[in-house]
Amino acid sequence: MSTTVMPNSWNINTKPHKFCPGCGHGHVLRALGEAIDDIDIQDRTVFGCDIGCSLLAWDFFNIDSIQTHHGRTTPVMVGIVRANPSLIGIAYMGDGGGYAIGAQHLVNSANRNDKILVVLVNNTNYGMTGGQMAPTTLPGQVTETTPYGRDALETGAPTQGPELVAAITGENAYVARGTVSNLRQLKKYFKKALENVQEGNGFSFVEVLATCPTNWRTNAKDTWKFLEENMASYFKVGEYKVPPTKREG
Amino acid sequence: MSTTVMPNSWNINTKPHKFCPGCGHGHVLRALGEAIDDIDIQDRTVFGCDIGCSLLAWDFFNIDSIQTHHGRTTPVMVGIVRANPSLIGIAYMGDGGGYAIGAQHLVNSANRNDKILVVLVNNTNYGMTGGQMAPTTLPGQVTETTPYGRDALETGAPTQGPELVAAITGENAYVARGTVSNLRQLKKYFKKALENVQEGNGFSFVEVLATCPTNWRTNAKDTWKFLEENMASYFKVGEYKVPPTKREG
Amino acid sequence: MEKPIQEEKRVFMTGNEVVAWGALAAQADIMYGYPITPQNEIMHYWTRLAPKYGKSFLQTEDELSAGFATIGGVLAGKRSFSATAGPGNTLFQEPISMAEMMRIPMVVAIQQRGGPSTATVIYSQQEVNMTTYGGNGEGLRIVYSTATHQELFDYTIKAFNNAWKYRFPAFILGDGYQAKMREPLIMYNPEEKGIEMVKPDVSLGKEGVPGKDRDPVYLRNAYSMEEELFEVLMPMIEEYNKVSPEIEEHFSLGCEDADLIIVSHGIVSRAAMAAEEELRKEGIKVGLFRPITLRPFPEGAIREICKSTPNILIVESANGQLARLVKEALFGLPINMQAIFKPGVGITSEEIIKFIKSKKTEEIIAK
Amino acid sequence: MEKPIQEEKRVFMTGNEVVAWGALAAQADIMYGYPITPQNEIMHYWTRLAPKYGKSFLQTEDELSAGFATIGGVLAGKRSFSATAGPGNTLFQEPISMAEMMRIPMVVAIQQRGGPSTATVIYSQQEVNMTTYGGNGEGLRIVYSTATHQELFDYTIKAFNNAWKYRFPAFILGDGYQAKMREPLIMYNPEEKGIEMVKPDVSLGKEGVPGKDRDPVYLRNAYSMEEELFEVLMPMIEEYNKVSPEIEEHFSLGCEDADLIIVSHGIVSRAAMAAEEELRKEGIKVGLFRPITLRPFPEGAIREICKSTPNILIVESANGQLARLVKEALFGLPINMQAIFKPGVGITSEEIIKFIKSKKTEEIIAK
Amino acid sequence: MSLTIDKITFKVKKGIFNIFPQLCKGCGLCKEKCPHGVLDWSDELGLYGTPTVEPIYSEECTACKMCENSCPDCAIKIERKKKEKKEKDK
Amino acid sequence: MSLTIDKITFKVKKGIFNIFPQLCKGCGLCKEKCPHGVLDWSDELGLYGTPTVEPIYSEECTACKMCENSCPDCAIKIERKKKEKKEKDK
Amino acid sequence: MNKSVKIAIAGEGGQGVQSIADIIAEAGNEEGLEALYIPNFGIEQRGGVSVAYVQIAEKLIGSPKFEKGDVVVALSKRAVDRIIPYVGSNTIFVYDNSLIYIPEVSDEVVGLQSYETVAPEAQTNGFSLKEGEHNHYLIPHYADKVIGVPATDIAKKELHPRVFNIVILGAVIEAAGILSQESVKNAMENNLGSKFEKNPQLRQLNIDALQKGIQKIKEALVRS
Amino acid sequence: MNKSVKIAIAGEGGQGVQSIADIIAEAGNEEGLEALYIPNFGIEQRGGVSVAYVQIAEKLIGSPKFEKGDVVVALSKRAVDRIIPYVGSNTIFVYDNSLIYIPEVSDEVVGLQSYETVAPEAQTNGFSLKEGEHNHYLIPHYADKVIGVPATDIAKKELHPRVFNIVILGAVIEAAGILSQESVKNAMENNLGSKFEKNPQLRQLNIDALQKGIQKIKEALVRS
Ligand SMILES: Cc1ncc(C[n+]2csc(CCOP(=O)(O)OP(=O)(O)O)c2C)c(N)n1
Ligand SMILES: Cc1ncc(C[n+]2csc(CCOP(=O)(O)OP(=O)(O)O)c2C)c(N)n1
Ligand code: SF4
Ligand code: SF4
Ligand code: SF4
Ligand code: SF4
Ligand code: SF4
Ligand code: SF4
Ligand SMILES: [Mg+2]
Ligand SMILES: [Mg+2]
Repeated sequence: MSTTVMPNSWNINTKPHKFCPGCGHGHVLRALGEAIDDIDIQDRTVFGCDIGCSLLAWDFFNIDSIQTHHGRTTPVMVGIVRANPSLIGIAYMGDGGGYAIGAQHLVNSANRNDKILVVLVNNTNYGMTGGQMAPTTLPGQVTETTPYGRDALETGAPTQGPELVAAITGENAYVARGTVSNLRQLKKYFKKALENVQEGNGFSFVEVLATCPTNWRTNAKDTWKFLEENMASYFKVGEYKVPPTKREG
Repeated sequence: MSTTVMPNSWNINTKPHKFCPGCGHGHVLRALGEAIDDIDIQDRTVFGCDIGCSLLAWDFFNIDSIQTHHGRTTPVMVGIVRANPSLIGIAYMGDGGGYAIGAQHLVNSANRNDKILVVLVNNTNYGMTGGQMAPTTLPGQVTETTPYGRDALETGAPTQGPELVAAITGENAYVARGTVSNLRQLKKYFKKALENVQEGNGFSFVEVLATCPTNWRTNAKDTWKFLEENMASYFKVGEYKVPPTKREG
Repeated sequence: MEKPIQEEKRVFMTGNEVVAWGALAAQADIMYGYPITPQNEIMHYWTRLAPKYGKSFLQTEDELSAGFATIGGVLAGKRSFSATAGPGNTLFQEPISMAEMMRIPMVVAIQQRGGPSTATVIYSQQEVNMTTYGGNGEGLRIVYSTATHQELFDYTIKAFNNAWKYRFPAFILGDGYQAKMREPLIMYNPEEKGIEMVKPDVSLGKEGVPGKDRDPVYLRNAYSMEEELFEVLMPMIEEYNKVSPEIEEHFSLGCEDADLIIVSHGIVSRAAMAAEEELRKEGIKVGLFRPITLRPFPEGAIREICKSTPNILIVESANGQLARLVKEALFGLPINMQAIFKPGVGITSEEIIKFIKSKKTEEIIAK
Repeated sequence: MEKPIQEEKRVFMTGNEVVAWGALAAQADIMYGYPITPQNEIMHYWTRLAPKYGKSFLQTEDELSAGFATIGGVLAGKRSFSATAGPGNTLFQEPISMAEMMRIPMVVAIQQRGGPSTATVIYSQQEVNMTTYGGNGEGLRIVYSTATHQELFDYTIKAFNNAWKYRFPAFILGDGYQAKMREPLIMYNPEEKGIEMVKPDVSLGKEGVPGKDRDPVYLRNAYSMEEELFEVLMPMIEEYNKVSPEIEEHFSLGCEDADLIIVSHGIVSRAAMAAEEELRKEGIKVGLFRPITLRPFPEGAIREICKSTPNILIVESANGQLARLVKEALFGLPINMQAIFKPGVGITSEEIIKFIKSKKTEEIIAK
Repeated sequence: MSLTIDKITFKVKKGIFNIFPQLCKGCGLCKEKCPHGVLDWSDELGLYGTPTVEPIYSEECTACKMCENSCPDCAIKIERKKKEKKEKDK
Repeated sequence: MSLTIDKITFKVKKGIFNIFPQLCKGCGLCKEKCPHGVLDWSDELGLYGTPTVEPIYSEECTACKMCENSCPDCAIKIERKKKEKKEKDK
Repeated sequence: MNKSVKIAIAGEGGQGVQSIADIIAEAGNEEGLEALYIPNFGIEQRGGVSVAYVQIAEKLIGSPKFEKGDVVVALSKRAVDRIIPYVGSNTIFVYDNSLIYIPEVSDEVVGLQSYETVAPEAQTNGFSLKEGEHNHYLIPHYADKVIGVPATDIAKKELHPRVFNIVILGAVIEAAGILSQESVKNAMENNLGSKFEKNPQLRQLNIDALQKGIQKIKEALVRS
Repeated sequence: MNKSVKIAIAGEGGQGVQSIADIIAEAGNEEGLEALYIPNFGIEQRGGVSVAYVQIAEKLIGSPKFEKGDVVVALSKRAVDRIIPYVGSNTIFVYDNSLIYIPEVSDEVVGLQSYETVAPEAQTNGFSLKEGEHNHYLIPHYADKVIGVPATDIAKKELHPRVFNIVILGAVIEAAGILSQESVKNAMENNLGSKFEKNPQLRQLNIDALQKGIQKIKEALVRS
């Protein structure tokens, strides 16, 4: 058998996965899978994915998984870990699921300091439904519902998720923004976030800047460019809240 | 006719109002009414109240008013002003309506910079339903659903609303927290907020710390004490975001 | 500003595009929406067309917001609409229940997809229960189930007009097939066809200073006593019942001498119609009854027809949601009912023909 | 830890308190809830009792969250429940539609209040449509409509057991009157009464390393093709239909020789029962049929009874929501139906008696 | 608009203290807020049959309006003496 | 678990470049990310019948794994030469 | 004949209406009878007319609310307006003829009644009506018996204002005539026991109040 | 007899399947006939088999999907598996016998087809099956006629790979036999006109491709 670089926690029987060519979800799930491998929590973890392209990960991991409703993955995972606190719940969702339809869950779960990890894939659009505006769509960006470019005066500026979450969580929360263009860093964020949950310490939230060449209508070059220039200039990568136990140095 | 100190914009025919004795909603609506009087926008204003004790204000003002659903006043007012931008929409709600069930609306409306004023009455509980925990309930506070006192480890710390809103709104937003124990200041906040909407400038949000003697089970003395000591030590009064045009000095 | 549609013309487009044009033709002012397949393209077309004709659009954060914002638009006196499907329609029941109570003429296009839950993004007729009677109310709504793109256009216009005329929320109930397929239709400017457009009126933000020039408007949906509520509800229910006969619509074919009547709605009725024609050719006397309004249901019409032909075959892409409406309408009559229930999948005329032919005459026709 | 209920005892309490105790008796593990009148005190009592018996509680941010978190609790293998009413029930339809699709045995107590919209916080029977058939699905649910505090207790226990046994979401359908009134009942430990408690099983987070010791569990509610969905749905529907006769329950009184049968459910059936007794005293032969399960509806039983007595009087605090279920069940039979519909308000035995006496015999009894 | 709202008027040191019993719900917030302990319960009954307030130590009243501002029902109205207002308010 | 995934192996300057055509969706992200322009389209077809990549300027490859890390499908695997790894990596 | 009684009691929030009803129902339950008590509750928390319905019977009770009561009680002017629909020609109508009692804001005697109700209209009407109209109320003279019990006065003068509602309780018990004093006292003990323990004097005060109420009705029923 | 035809076309995402179907339907409409085109669409965006259904008739068309097609086309191996259920004994089955065509990732010719579909299972099966099984496909020989058109080869060698799908279009038109070349060309113009304007050469290329396709079927139908 030829071995690939797939993390152990990936289910090889369901690969190649169902995401589009060049889709950032693949990157995110790889970093997440490696983090799970590293801290060896495959047997304690429960993975929930949202409706949105994230649903394509419903059979992704060698981990008990559930695909929920659009925006509702957070409450499902909260329900699970409240009923069985020994489990580590990961809620995996898009920017639409997390910042639009599920914003009340994100805000209140963060506020309650629920012991789960929320991973939010920011691809500046509604991927699964064919590329409409998301709360994170950049000013001027053309989407199916902003055919003349997003007019920030009419529809606002892109939602700053980690900033928002960090503003309301307690000191035991872990909040970061990573990018698929730096997988090592992203993995490090995931590890810290998962450990924070594992230790029963606090709510953990990682937003990831990710590619969606299908709806961006970009070739490989422009895909990286949009991610690393356009998106990165709005969304600052880094750690927004690090619990005392996880601070370095 | 004997004249009272009621603002002109109050409808005297529906007074005395329907709030409990000592209820902070009365104070808030007084400051709001005075601000409306001062900038003379009674004919352009539309008032929406939530379900929660705020609904008792459905016939409060000499202003076209609608009582909506729990948590849904923001989208109703957004719908109105999007359809008729010459109107000034005020969405009046409780902490449950704004921070719990309607949090997605608050976050996204703030983010979109909708030209409305959201007034949120923080009384640290669900008043209308008989005093359950709200997102703003203080640690240790006894409510109907935290009969042994709110355990912040289990249910989180009180939501910091203006802080949250300020973290995501653009620079044209106005965000403040007032208190019914300083009505002059509160009125000033309301005026700035309403002017900010009137000028088509931006989203305006004012949280108000308010009394609920009925569910706090407090006499007059303890009512003030809870507001001015317990609440004030958690919730800092002040302006959180002032648009450039409204900055003083 | 140019009128969206100047003169009658034959076009060839998808159903979602038709709804967007239908709304333009109906002089809709503003759409509030949240993406969901298979209705997305209604928004996509609307966002492309809207700026050209001075119309507005707002993408909200969810369907609750879309529904309540649509209500807001109506209150401001504008023809306001939205579009949704499946789980989005489930969420819409909250704002719709408020519209029902407060007599708010919101218009919503629904493109049914598979259910329950997320199911499929494709097609079904499983949103009939919910669209007719969803929420904590009594189903005081107008629901048009369309079968062709022509009807999608016609009834989009009618939905606006009857919503504002009768002040009940109105729905265009399509499905994923209708949403995504292309077929020809004639578009027109309704006013040139002699269709009088019912004018919207302003509820909140009327002229004058309230309390000075006029009384303030106070709208509410909460009542303190049971009796108060009852006094608000009963006249509404009575009015609904009174105007129902004016609103009810149906289509029937070959029922006069039929031995068996196929009852189906929406796009499935096209397969039923094809089957009817095919079977007639073979000398099998089959009729078709198709309710166009699912709410109010054309009870009088179907009872009349089924009195002479008490054998019916219900065909629907759901597990008996149409059947429940039909049973209710035909209550008390001695009817022999057969059914093809295929929740979430399409139905072809071949299937219907096969079904009918497979049955013994006595099974189907128990006169 | 102490058992909540040691031995049978007579108590006198409000319905909301009864539900909390019933859940304890049923060995419920965790409640997720959002406040709404008139169910609040279920949460109030549960939060007071829970810590004493090692049970958990989470107050969520809304009913969507309460519903989905309840699903989460079930997936973790715990008996999980919630309680709601009115607009909260409307929102619950979203998670319930997922539970329906994924066979998740969530339990929800519903204390009906006035509708549509916010209406009143008091009382009604207007949540029947929604609780039986809400959401974008086919109504694969178990709905118990209780009439007494004893039943609130009994059927809370049964709801948990049958939810987990059959894996359909189950509802205790009460109302604001039942919620807030006090009356006596006997509480007991079901296991001492010989009621076997169905054990919950873990769906997610089972023993062992997935992919190594066992296959991972993958649960989903979205399908890519219509045919896939159909293949998932049909066996579910068939199973529901198959087990329905086991689940159906009803109560009837004096139907054998009745000229007229009053059909009502929930608390209204108490007034109906009193009316029945009163009228019998006067020699008027009236019977009572009361469905206890509204879903599945006791169709066989009511058809049997109405074959000999084809005159029925539906009485409900809604505008025909029970009537629709009854009409469906009695479809095809030549029945003469009268109705007292009082949406959102209580109905007394006096009213029923008055109604019956006010009618000419021919109107009511058209044998 | 042309409602008559009864008021009871008290002369106090620095002005006039008016109370509108039909508006007073007897919450006591004003009484607690008065910096000079001027107010106490009155025999006059308010809206709910509860006592209203009156300035029993009226000579202590500085017409500071704290009570007026702390009434959620606009049941109090303080009129400052015009003349004194022109004087230094100390 | 015991699936066979075909791989195509290329010797490159600092190691081995493996590509798994059944995993490659031809997105080109790797190709764009390679700091040394090592990769180009190959005649070998991937999962969707699209071309996969191969290291055409294999002598430029530093085995830096940028390509591996930028593949969302784990279709590339770089093996660094053991010996060279011990040497200074400059 | 079956023993059974229907009682409706209305008063201002804070007058202890729900408490009386609760005690009556519990006493019925104590005696092994079917007993059903339901409060009226609405949107508001405070400030409204509070109504309680109690039924006691030998068999399962029908609907929790009823059309006409056997005993109907009104404790304030507004309460009379509200409760009149429940008075029929067989009703014993009891009212406090020392109206209006002044309730305390914080009603410690019976705890907070968190589901009091009021129609917003009812509450505001008084004020927006013209002077005079406000104070009218009609005693329903078509009732079987109309009995005024000066409960407020009795309580104030002879006992303690707080036990005003227990005087009424006594009156209702006597008018209803199907409960033994013993079970009522037991129910009172259940209901107010913890308060009695804190303040033992209160127990006797309450028992006395009960007797006064019973006595008043006895006198009235004999007179009539 | 009524003129009417039912066509089903399946191929890989990016092969321009939807575009062909769309043009056929539009041509039908051009001729004043009833025409109905519906794509298959599902959860996913990319990577699946794309299916299109077209019907043309004189009267209102029944259901948008049908059981058996008059003309059924498959353009890839996976597409054959997917489309087989639509092949009946009266079907003309057309397939690309220069299979497999290599689609470009970014299909500029016909624009992005944002509602392509695939069953996740269908997509992953190939991979998780054992070696060999993956490549099997069955040509439905029970069809009325089975015609291989080497569209890919023709396009590649004689024209341009991009117009591969127009060769297929020509084949379908001819197999269906109810549309005039004229209306098909008009429909092509509507559909691709903006591209033709940018690159006028493309117009002739497409017309040639159409002819080639028509020709191939003509030959085959004569032969058989
Ligand atoms: C209640 C509800 N509303 C709408 C939808 C339709 N829907 C499916 S996915 C999606 C958006 C997905 O966008 P995002 O969450 O950003 O995820 P992405 O696909 O971009 O990864 C929407 C609106 C739905 N399934 N359910
Ligand atoms: C959808 C829905 N859920 C729940 C309720 C019940 N409810 C009414 S008011 C309220 C809470 C009110 O609290 P808050 O918003 O803080 O306002 P307050 O009464 O404290 O001023 C709730 C939960 C409702 N009416 N609708
Ligand atoms: S649409 Fe975008 S986010 Fe969704 S799978 Fe394709 S590339 Fe990824
Ligand atoms: S319950 Fe509290 S918030 Fe509500 S009216 Fe009374 S005092 Fe005010
Ligand atoms: S005006 Fe000031 S000093 Fe006078 S009574 Fe009021 S609060 Fe007290
Ligand atoms: S604050 Fe107002 S309502 Fe309260 S006691 Fe004082 S005057 Fe009366
Ligand atoms: S390992 Fe580095 S240098 Fe070699 S091909 Fe990959 S990216 Fe290029
Ligand atoms: S990044 Fe991966 S999938 Fe994309 S072309 Fe390179 S090897 Fe293939
Ligand atoms: Mg997204
Ligand atoms: Mg509150």
